[in-house]
Amino acid sequence: MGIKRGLKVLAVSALSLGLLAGCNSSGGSEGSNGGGGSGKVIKIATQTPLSGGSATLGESIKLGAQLALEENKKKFEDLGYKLQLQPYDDQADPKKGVANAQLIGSDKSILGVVGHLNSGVSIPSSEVYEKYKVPMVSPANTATEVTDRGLKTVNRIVARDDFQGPAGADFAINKLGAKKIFVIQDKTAYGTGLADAFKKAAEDAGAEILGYEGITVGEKDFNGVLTQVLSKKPDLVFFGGLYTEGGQLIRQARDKGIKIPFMGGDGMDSSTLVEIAGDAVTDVYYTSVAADASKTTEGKDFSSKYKEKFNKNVESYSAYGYDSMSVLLKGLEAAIEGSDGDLPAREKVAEEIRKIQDFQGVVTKVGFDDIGDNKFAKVYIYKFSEAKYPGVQEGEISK
Amino acid sequence: MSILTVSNLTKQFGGLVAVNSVDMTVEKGSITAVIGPNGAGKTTFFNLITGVYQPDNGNVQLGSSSLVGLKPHEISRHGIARTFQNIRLFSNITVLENVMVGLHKQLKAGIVGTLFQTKRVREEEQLAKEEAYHWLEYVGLAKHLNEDAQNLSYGAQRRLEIARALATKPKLLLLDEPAAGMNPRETRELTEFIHRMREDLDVTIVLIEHDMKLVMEISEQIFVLDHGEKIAEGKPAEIRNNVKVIEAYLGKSAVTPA
Amino acid sequence: MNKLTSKLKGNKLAQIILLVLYVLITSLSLYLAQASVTAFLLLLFSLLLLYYTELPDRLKWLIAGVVLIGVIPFVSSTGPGYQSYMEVATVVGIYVAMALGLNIVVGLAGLLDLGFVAFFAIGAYTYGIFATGQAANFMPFGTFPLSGESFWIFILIGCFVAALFGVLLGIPVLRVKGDYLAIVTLGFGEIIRIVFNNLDKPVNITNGAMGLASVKPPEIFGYQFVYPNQFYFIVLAILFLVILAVRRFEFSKIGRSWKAVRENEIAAQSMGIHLVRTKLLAFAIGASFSGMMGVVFAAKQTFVDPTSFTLLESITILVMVILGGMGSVPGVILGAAVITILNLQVLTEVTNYLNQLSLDGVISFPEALAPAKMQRFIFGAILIIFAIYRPQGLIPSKNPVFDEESLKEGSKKHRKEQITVEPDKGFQA
Amino acid sequence: MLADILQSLPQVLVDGIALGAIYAVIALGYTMVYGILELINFAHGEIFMTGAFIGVAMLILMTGMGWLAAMPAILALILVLVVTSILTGFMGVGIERMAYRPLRNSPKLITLISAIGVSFLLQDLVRFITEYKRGNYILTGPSMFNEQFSIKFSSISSSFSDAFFKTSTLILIIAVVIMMIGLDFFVNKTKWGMAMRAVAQDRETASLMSINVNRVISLTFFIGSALGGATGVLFAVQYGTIDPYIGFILGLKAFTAAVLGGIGNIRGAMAGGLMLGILEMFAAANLQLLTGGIFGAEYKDVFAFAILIVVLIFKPEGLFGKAVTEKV
Amino acid sequence: MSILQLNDINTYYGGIHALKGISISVEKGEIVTLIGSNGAGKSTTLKTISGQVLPKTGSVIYEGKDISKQPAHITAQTGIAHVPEGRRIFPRLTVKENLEMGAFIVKDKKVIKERMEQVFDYFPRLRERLTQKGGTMSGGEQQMLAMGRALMSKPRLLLLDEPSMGLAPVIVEQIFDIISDLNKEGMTILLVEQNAFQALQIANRGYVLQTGEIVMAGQGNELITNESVREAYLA
Repeated sequence: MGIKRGLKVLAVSALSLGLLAGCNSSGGSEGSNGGGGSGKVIKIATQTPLSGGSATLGESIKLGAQLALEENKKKFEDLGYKLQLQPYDDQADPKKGVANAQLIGSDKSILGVVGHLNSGVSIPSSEVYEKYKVPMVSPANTATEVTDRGLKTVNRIVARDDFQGPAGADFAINKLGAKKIFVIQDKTAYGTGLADAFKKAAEDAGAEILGYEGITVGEKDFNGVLTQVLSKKPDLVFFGGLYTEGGQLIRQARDKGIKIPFMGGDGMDSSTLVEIAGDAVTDVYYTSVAADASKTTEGKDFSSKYKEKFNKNVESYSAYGYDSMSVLLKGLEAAIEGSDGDLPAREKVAEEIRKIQDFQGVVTKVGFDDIGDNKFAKVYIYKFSEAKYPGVQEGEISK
Repeated sequence: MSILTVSNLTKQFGGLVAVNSVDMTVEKGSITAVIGPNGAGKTTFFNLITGVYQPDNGNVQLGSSSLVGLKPHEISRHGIARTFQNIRLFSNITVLENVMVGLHKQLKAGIVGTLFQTKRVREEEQLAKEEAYHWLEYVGLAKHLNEDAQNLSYGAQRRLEIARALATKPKLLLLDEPAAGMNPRETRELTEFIHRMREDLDVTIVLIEHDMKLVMEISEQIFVLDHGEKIAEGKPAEIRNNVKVIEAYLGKSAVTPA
Repeated sequence: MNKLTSKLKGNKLAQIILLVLYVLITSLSLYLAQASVTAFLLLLFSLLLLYYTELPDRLKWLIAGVVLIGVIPFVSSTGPGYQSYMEVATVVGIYVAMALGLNIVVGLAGLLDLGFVAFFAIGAYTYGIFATGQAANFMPFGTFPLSGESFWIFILIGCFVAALFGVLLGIPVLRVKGDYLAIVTLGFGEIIRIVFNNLDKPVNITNGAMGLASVKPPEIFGYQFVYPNQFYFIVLAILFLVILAVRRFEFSKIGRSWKAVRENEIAAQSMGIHLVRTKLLAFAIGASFSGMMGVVFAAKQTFVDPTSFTLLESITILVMVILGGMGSVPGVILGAAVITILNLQVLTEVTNYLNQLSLDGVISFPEALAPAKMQRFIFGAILIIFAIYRPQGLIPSKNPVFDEESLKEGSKKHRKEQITVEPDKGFQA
Repeated sequence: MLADILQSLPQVLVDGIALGAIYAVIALGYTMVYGILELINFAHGEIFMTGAFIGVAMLILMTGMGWLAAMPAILALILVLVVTSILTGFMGVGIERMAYRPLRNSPKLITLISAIGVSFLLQDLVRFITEYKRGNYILTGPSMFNEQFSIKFSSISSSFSDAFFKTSTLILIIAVVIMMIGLDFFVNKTKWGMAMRAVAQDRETASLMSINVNRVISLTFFIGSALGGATGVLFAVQYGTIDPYIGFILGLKAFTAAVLGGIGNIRGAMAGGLMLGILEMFAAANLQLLTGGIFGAEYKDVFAFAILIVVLIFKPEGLFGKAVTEKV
Repeated sequence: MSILQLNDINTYYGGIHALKGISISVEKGEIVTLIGSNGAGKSTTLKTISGQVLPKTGSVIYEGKDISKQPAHITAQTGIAHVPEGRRIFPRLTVKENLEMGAFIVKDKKVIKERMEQVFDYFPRLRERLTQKGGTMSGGEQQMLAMGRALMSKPRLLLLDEPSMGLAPVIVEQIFDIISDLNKEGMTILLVEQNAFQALQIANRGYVLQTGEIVMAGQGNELITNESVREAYLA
């Protein structure tokens, strides 16, 4: 009897959940999903972590993209298409990313993806996008492997590790005069890639690397590694990783009496870093592919729109998300022009995106080279001289 | 001819000497009882023989081979089987499978054979089922074959333990308080059964028991342990009248039977 | 309702007819409404119905085979959702095999293992390293990456390497028991992951956190496997073998010794069971299933990195086993399927659906409550509810039933002459 | 090499003790519940995390209302600690009622599943509430007790360097010591403590002694959770920033510590926590040196787990656990 | 008036019908014994009285009050002390702590001390072992501790479950002597025993249980001489 009751429960729950899910996707494929009913639906997916430890970043990408999409809605409606956002949660997990990528590939009305946050998720997922010819624009992946595989659909607007890292190294050594450097990284694909590139460039430039250590993401106590820093007495610490650990690291270093400058990559470009580190954040440098958005009118404009819409402050990745979506939509627009009112082919969209050579976004100018890297990806160097985000721009390096 | 020779057997737990240089000889084909007050070291003694504990000192000799240093499963292969004071069945599997586990060491099936279900493995498995069933018949549990062992009544569980032990084809069978929790009638039947086992199966039996009636009736030789030491050995009549034993264990009622 | 079920009971023909009808209807609806996840799930549900019918085992296997090999791929193949269904089915298959492996360790041998995903990782890396250029970093000979043809051999190699690690990890681990064992296995799982995450120096073996990209897809006679529907069949084939093996082990001398060890170690030993060997065998065989699926996983993802093998993953597999019903093969299969589908498909779809509603302005809820973010919450709630209302698992394990009549006859030949058996008497009260 | 290790030893010890103290108190929660129910309360890490959030939320609130400025910081902290531990204490009791008690007679592993469920549930719940209120689930509390000072180990011997401290570290260590002594006294010297031990040993018989077993179990959860919650507050003050996912890793480490010390043993949990903290810190600071640069700080968890495994292999019941020889 | 009365008790363990309509009564100052083979329901009867198991139907009337639905820890406060089968002392508590557990609801330290002295009168050996851990004592000592612990609550009704189990005959004699003594001083005792002969010898009355039912009842000496009882339980 127990079994039967369980069976019933199971059947009912499976049914109801399935029904819920079913009505959605079956509707979607028809391409005439309720709402305004003005023409064909084009969906753009985002795929970022919306839950778990790095959800803030994933969220900010999604929101940025959402803003861009909504601003463009009108334009596409005039062209006869209804734009829709389809956010997916990759949970920073490659398996989940690939499974979602299959869903994205299957849904013919999805013509592009903005994502992912993590290179580790991006790499396998993009293999799937490539199969289905779904163009992807990455707002955040800096690992070289992302574009080095030469996939036709994969593009990114941010700088590669092997550009950002050396840029930082150059600044650290030539401008800050660092001779002895201690490198710490968070043992993720992002942190390792950046730290490795930095280390190599720094060594080539003649600096001495006193230590190269890893920390664990999610932990809060980094005193062990900092004790090493303390006893090795470097004149600069480079950290490859994200702001959560970065902020903590800086704070604890200052508590230990380590007063030397810290430097990090775009993963440190967040207001939360300042929040976490507090006053300790002074004398911290970070490289970023974003120009100081608060200086430009577009940037200010963007920040206020974002704040108004979502009641949140912008994160660096919000703007990347926004620009990625804008670039994607620009390519889509071009593809539509040649499609005679039909849904443009994905290949076509991908081609058009790759063709973009001079798009001016909020934070960066975009022009793709033949493997999808952004030719205009510049690296800006910022410095926190007080506990206020963003820092002050100190330098600008372009290819 | 002796089948089991224990000499100078000693075991300490922390500071406590649980078994203190005990010597013992068990004749082949005999029924021997080990008695003594609670905590006297009787069960520890069994555990030393069956390899659950390793002795600190002394020797255990089965036939011509020493058992010291062997693991319990190796000792089982030498032909010693046992039951437990607190019943230790495989509670959540069927009665028949419990006995089939007893046949474990006779079965030859390996990983490969099992994986490919070779003819030999299939036949062997069928034979094992039949033999296990046979042992259930022998102890009178055949009709319970498909029940979970934990659902048997207490007395039946004790019998199943014996059937499982018999399935290993022991030369020496150790029974730890087989009559515990049985009423006099059941105990009488057990007495009979132990006798029958010896006749049928050519097995030597050593038992730990508190039921003096059973012990006196069944055993040919009795060893009395107290505080880990052997304080007496002999035939039932001798033990009954041994002053030391009466003091330490039996009390006056033993001398004046009800 | 009750009348219906009681009528159905015992009537095999009616059961077959109903089942076929059910499969037909759901197939048809899937065929027609291509993107309907509901239809897909309902079609999968037919396998569970099949399990509860009273048909002979061989027929059940046959029907299951037809549904899995023929019906499901065929009816879903024409629509746009095809690959994503196949992807989900493939991942389900991978998890089912792993859960079955863990079931041997936890369910049959009673050893709580919280680091099981390590073996999956070992399988994945075994193939990943040699099917990318990575191996050239430390192998003095050979040309890497190996061709996709080697995939088939690597399934076996992955199986053996994982089994070997199962034994290697098992040897020291087996001195500890119960919950201590849980934390030690957890430690081993973490050690493996951290080592893989860091083994890019001094010699670059695993490429560390960057992971191994562009793993060669399987290939046979020049035919490449790249799409989920192709992997689906690979997984199905391995899964078939795994289930066959599990069933055979479970009802053999080996399986009995596992259960004996689980129920009572001391008694098992006194029956002549070699404790260490028995436990190690459980570890090895359980691990080997994961190893094989690890290889498939690496080939399917074309990318291997340590983030796929976290503790959370081990816990999820354990949840599958316990939720399904420890020790019960059908239960564990169901548990793995339910949780994987829930995670990959149902929750995602519900999320998308609600998202759409909110973007369309039909409903509105705070961003913080977005269902995509509430997945853990939902999953957690489901776990608690299932634990409380179904503590024995979805399909509790059952013991085999032996046919008494056939044994009665055979038992005679085991009687030696002197043994006096009075049937059903023994020493009964 | 040895000189280098010695040089940094004072600092390593200070940091290790601070971290270890946190592990130790969380480990207490695991070990108490385990002792009484033989259940790995997977949700305990999340109770700790919730405590941290409640504490920070209160501190932020108090700052907003200007209370924090109006009273001595230490008084504010004590107030927050007391309120938080009462709240998390009741939360622990509630969790036991809802998710564990209905499963008291089910197989142990099923309760584990329920505990994992509670753990997920809490993570998302806290995230939701924080994000809903603040727009961001990473929460940074007001800066307190950040004064730094150092102990001049170098004046003892030149082979040591000085150890740097924050006031909060000192407060953390003092508070943990008070909690531990208090708990130890409670368990070993009071009637209810005795009742707890009795229930842990034999639940049925304890009920024959007029002990309301359910109440004792609730009490155990209350104390364990209250300690966990209070530690959460101390953690938040010490490290400044918290997020809903801190409970998982810390809980795992604390559980490891409990096992290291011998699970079910309260003093063992304390010792295990301290040991694990110091070991970890030592490994992070010195592995690079010890292995000539082959292994670095990233292997510190491997080091900690390896030591745990080695300990358990040679002493399967943990460092301070009593060997339970199964009665045969 | 009887101090305890069980009326038509039916108790189930899962699906097993363990007690099938048991009715017994115990008068003040009596020793009443329940005998029967293992699994007959003797322990279940005691557990039903002390509240560890709840009966499905029937009533347990203690001192005029129905306590059949009362949880064990409440029943224990009302003057019923249950010495469980297998003694169940707390192995890692000291002898002193074990005894203190028995008087858990007593707040007055002096009263506890007094009662402990009374317990030592019966069991002088416990005094010598006060600081020893319960689990390290021999079986006989553990039995004495378990009984002493029960006496600490100053019960008006003492339930003893198999006090002689697994003990040497010489210890069993001592235990039975103490049970007699307790009774002589006015304690009402309900005694469950395997050792039917000795139990019936000291009991005023006895009930014979078989598979959850009472098959016979009578005076202690009557039952001893009864043929079928002799046959089944004494012979």
